[in-house]
Amino acid sequence: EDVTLQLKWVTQAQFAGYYVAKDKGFYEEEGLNVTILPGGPDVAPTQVIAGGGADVVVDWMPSALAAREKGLALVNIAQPFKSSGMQLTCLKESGVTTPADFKGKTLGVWFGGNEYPFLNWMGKLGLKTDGSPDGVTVLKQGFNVDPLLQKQAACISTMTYNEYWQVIDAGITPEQLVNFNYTTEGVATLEDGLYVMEDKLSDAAFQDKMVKFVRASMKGWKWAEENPDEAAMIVLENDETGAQTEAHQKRMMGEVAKLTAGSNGALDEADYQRTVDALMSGGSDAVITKAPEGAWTHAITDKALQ
Amino acid sequence: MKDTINLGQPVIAAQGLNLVFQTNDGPVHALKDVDLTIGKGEFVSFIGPSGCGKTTFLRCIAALEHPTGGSLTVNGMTPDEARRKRAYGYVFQAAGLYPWRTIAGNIKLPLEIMGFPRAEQEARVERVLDLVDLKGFGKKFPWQLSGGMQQRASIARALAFDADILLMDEPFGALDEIVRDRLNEELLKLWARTGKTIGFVTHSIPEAVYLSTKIVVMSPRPGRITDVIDSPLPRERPLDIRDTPEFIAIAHRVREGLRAGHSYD
Amino acid sequence: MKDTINLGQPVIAAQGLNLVFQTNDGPVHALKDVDLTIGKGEFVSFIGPSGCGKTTFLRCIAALEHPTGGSLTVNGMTPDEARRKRAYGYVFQAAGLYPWRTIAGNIKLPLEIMGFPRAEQEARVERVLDLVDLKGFGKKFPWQLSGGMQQRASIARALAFDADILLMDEPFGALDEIVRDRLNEELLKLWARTGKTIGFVTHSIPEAVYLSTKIVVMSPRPGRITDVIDSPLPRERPLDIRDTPEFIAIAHRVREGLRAGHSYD
Amino acid sequence: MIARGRGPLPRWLVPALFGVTLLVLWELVVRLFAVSPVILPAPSAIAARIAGSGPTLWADFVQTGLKGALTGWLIGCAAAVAAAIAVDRSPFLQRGLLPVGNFVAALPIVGIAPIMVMWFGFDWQSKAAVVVVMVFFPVLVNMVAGLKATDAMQRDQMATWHASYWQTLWKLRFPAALPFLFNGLKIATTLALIGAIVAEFFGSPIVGMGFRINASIGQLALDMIWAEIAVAAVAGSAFYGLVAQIEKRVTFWHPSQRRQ
Amino acid sequence: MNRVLPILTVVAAIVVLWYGAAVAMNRAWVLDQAARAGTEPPAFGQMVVATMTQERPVLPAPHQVVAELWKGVAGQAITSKRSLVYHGWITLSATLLGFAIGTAAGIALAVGIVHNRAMDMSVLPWAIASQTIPILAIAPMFIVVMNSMGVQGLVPKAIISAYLSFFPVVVGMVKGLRAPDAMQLDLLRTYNAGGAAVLGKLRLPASMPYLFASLKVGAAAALVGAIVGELPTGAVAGLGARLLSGSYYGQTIQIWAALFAAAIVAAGLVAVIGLVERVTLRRMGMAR
Ligand SMILES: Nc1ncnc2c1ncn2[C@@H]1O[C@H](COP(=O)(O)OP(=O)(O)OP(=O)(O)O)[C@@H](O)[C@H]1O
Ligand SMILES: Nc1ncnc2c1ncn2[C@@H]1O[C@H](COP(=O)(O)OP(=O)(O)OP(=O)(O)O)[C@@H](O)[C@H]1O
Ligand SMILES: Cc1ncc(C[n+]2csc(CCO)c2C)c(N)n1
Ligand SMILES: [Mg+2]
Ligand SMILES: [Mg+2]
Repeated sequence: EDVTLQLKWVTQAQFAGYYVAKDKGFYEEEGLNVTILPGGPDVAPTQVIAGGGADVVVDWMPSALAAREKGLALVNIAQPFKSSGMQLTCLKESGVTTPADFKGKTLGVWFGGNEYPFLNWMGKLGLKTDGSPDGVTVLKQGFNVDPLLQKQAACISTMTYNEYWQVIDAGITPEQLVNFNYTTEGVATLEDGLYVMEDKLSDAAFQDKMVKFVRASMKGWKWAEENPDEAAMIVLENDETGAQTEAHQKRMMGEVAKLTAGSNGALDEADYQRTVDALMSGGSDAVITKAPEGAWTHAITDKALQ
Repeated sequence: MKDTINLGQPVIAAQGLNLVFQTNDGPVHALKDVDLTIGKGEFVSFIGPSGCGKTTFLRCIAALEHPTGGSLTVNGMTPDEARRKRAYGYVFQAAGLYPWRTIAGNIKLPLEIMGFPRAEQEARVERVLDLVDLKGFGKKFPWQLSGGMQQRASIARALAFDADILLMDEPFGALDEIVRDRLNEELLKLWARTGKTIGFVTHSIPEAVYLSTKIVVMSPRPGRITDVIDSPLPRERPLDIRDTPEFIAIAHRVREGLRAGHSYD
Repeated sequence: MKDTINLGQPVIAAQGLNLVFQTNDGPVHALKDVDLTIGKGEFVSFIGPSGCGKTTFLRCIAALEHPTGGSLTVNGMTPDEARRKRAYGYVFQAAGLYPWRTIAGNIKLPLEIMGFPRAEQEARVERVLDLVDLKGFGKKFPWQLSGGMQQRASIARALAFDADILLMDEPFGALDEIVRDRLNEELLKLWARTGKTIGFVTHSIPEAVYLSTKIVVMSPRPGRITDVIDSPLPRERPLDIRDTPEFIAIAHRVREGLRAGHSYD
Repeated sequence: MIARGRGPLPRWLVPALFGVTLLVLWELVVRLFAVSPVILPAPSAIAARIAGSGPTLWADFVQTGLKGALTGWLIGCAAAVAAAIAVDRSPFLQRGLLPVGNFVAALPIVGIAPIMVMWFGFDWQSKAAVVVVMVFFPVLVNMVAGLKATDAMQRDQMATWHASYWQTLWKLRFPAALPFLFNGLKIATTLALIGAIVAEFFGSPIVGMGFRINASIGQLALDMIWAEIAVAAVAGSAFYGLVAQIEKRVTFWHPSQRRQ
Repeated sequence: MNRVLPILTVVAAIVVLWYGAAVAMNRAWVLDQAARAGTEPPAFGQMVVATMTQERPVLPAPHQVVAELWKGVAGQAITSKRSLVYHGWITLSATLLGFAIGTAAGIALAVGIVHNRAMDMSVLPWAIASQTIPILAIAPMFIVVMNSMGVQGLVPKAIISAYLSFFPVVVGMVKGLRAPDAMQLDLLRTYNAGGAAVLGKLRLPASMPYLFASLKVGAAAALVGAIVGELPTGAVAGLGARLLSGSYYGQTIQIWAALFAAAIVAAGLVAVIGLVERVTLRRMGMAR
């Protein structure tokens, strides 16, 4: 049975579980032939699945829920990432020490569906993001951490497992930085989850296939958590660009393991509710306007994890 | 054979022909009320001051220019239909050789287009190159030739295929007297042999008189025909016919016509 | 004033001049061992069969072509130095007008380059347009003119500024007899008035004899000088000088020279 | 052959008709097959979006079209013409600079954009810089070819008048190069807009056509993406048309402009 | 020697300027780091060294780029994923296919436009409009659609590449095919030459200078197209992928090396076209 998985980003340890499952034959054991499509800056998983380019995608919940409200019926079938790895990293010398200092500063943000957690947070802080005087200036951040190094922004978005370390690698010490973690700030939203199209789920054969897929994937994730270095090497082998480095992937794997720890793959309803509440709290700027119905299911994980 | 040889129907018949060019500073009346009938097998020379419309008239016949008034037929058809029947061989006032083709290649061009077999093409190229005294220059490119040689190549090109109507716009302008005499003779021979109808623009009065059965004198602003002289000379014309009194008389009449055209403006 | 007028030093002195073009199918010997001296204020005509090297020789004088052998000086300098002193007015065999400029614009071009004041430019354009009978055509673009008119525009352009040496390559080839006569007279007047040195290519024997103080007869393959005829005619030349016995004698000698050149190959 | 149907009307009528047909077909397909608006929105939806988001679209256009693309186009084209002349001026440079110039031929925007953002910041200056790099080569190549496009006799004439290099350039070679130059300029107009939009993918303020497209992908607001694409198409075509119109005026003498 | 010396001179001049710029542009970081560490800014000599050995320089020094290039080209087996030759070939193959399609389509369209009044009026405006659509915006949609139709790999990339390269060819060739002057056309009219003959014997030969200028631009555009086309396929391989991953990890030197690799490929293509141009023009007697 063929399954196509669309990742949210390029091949890296963030997606180690899937590569491990493929490499270690977990998918094969389930009788699946899985194709993993790496993502990239201009690949929106929602768009790919809407166009029929994939059976299942890795996406962040804010973007998936927003798409659902737009009429693209995505359903979360599993949630390998328990906690959020997103943070706002600032240079101390820019004068930011608490969220109260954001006003008037320039902040780097990822767009393309990744901006929702940030917008939501700013909404909570009561800071305007549209460039009005007593708000913050938002930059659409590129792919890298240069804006911080070049001091084009006071703070930039980073992931605990990736960009943060790039800042460190560039020669800035942790003491020179201030990190605002979304979880600590109480604005965390769910990150990498597995999503499929709702209408397909009514097909028993597809359901069955997804059960096998999730089971094998979670097996992969747990293996990766236990053997982070080997998992990183597997990722490295699968990176066709040849640009990833061993050290970076091993470290990333270590950090990612912290985020997947505590998830068996099943979506925690409380986490889901927290995410929905957060996304709806923005008032007129709210990411979603009404509580979604049927945006997740335990049907797959229930069967997969028994 | 003798003089007025309007055998059969007219090949070219112009009636009340007018052509006005619209230019950035007003209209130019290039041809005004031109009436002319040319019979089959005639050799007609056009002579007249610079800018009087000789080229324009030839271009009208060849359907390269469209008259703005009057009627013009060629073999009873519109010029455009005649053009489609490949009735014309045209020697332009400037040589107009394609720079990317050798001399032989340029001469071959119409032959290729008209679908002559390859061997025939070669043979014809050789023949006309010889005719215009350019043997051995076939492989040169146009810019490697002198002005007069280019002009001869362009004449060769028009003679390489057998058009019924030959239109030649000052073909011998850039040639010396001796070559010119030789080519005049060759042209007459060709004409006698093939019975082509020839329209010929020249500035040389002796040349016009020597070659033509009919001489059309034109005058400018607006371009019109001021005199049409039917030549009483016999068809067979040795070069020394140019010293006969008839010849000198016609030449005189042409010169007077030309002078009149000039004094006009 | 009378005949041989080699006043002062020679303006143009060629000695053992050779020019070989390398072409795709072998070398072409365009000029072979050419010796010629032209004094200040002379009017020298070049005559010879098509392809004998007249244009090439003129181009050598104007430093547009570089001889492969022999020596050539202009006013005691190399041709290139003379060119840099703007010693030349050159009328090319083809008109070569710039299509993006009007006729007046084309004539103004060398004046702009030589830095004439604007008012003076206008005045000169008017004057030379009148001289070549193109009054009123200043605002037209080249493609709106007949072949002869373009040629006249190109003559006007070379006459618009005062070069010491005027090189003219068949300037009157595309003109009718009457205009030609008129321009011949004008040219003689200009020459008499300014004392320019003129090199003039023509295919017309009477024209050569009528205009020149010296006639150079050339012959082709390889191009060389076969005869240099110093004209005994007076400097003052009414048109009817063409009927005098001296005139006819010179014309005869030129014709013989030409013929010899032709029979050569 | 000259006058047939040459009024100003048919010139735009035919493509317009073609376009309208295309739009109607598109609308029909979307409606008949009930294509999801997150895959392909209907033209009517796009039109509604355009009508409803005028100020946003305008602000984006000013940022990307005018500040980014136009500035970059002007600088890039001027630089390319200058470089072509420099190359032409000295045979030494001709042999040295041209190969190096060819080297910049295809500096891919994907690589250039992040560097420019790093050098010139997030705002339009970095987009203009990307556009400069993008338009440089087409204009250079065409200008170099154009400067060679004079014929020997025209050059000889200039030589007999002993025209200086600059006089020859200005009075002969530049006019003769114009038909080529305008080809380069026209190609550059479309490249400029693409370049400015694409460069915004690599970092930008939160205004601009590329930003909007990128942000809208995440929101699956395909009507907005298509609205921006429509603006880009209209603005780009208008810009191209303007340059073509100027070309028509200044190269009126070229055979390609005289009706054949 | 005659050909090499000028290139060397220009390159040398650029390298000198470049080193200067590298020092100037990378200085800020050295100063910042010193300030952050609370130490004195380094003296000039040390400063120069410091600006040329950074891992994430604003402008890498030439030798850094060359070293990276060398590592990418000669440092590994050419089949390795870390080899620039491997990635270069992937991009080049899409470029060549795209360029071939684009050139063929461009010439065909130009011929149609010149010979057919209806096409003249309807095609060009749409060709222009097509070029104003930001590719990076529609490329993902396009790839998704192609993917669902089962077309993968080289072809979608080549199509994007062709889409970019056909336009310069159309514009150039329309002008080139219309370049013959009135007399040259009139000559063929007197022969009543058909459209094919006018095209083959006059318009095409006369358009050669335009064609080659267009081809050079088209080849460069094809390369850009191929690289852009690599992004939405997940940027798995090719120079575009290298550029992107370099950019993603802030590895400026890697970006520059990939940029140079792309530029070398482009310059190679342009040089090949230039060579064909010279040979063709010589055979046509036009190289004087
Ligand atoms: N650029 C060139 N390359 C090769 N051969 C050339 C070149 N220019 C002229 N020739 C040759 O040199 C010879 C002399 O040419 P030139 O133009 O001087 O003749 P000409 O006397 O002016 O003839 P015409 O009266 O026909 O103009 C000819 O045989 C011609 O083929
Ligand atoms: N394309 C054009 N546009 C505008 N006016 C033109 C055009 N072609 C010719 N003319 C004008 O028409 C008139 C006649 O030109 P034509 O070429 O027929 O003269 P011609 O008798 O051949 O002269 P020549 O002996 O000088 O070649 C001239 O006044 C010329 O200016
Ligand atoms: C243009 C751009 N858009 C989005 C992201 C965000 N993103 C996609 S996957 C992922 C996980 C961390 O690597 C993150 C943060 C980015 N980096 N660059
Ligand atoms: Mg004429
Ligand atoms: Mg000559």
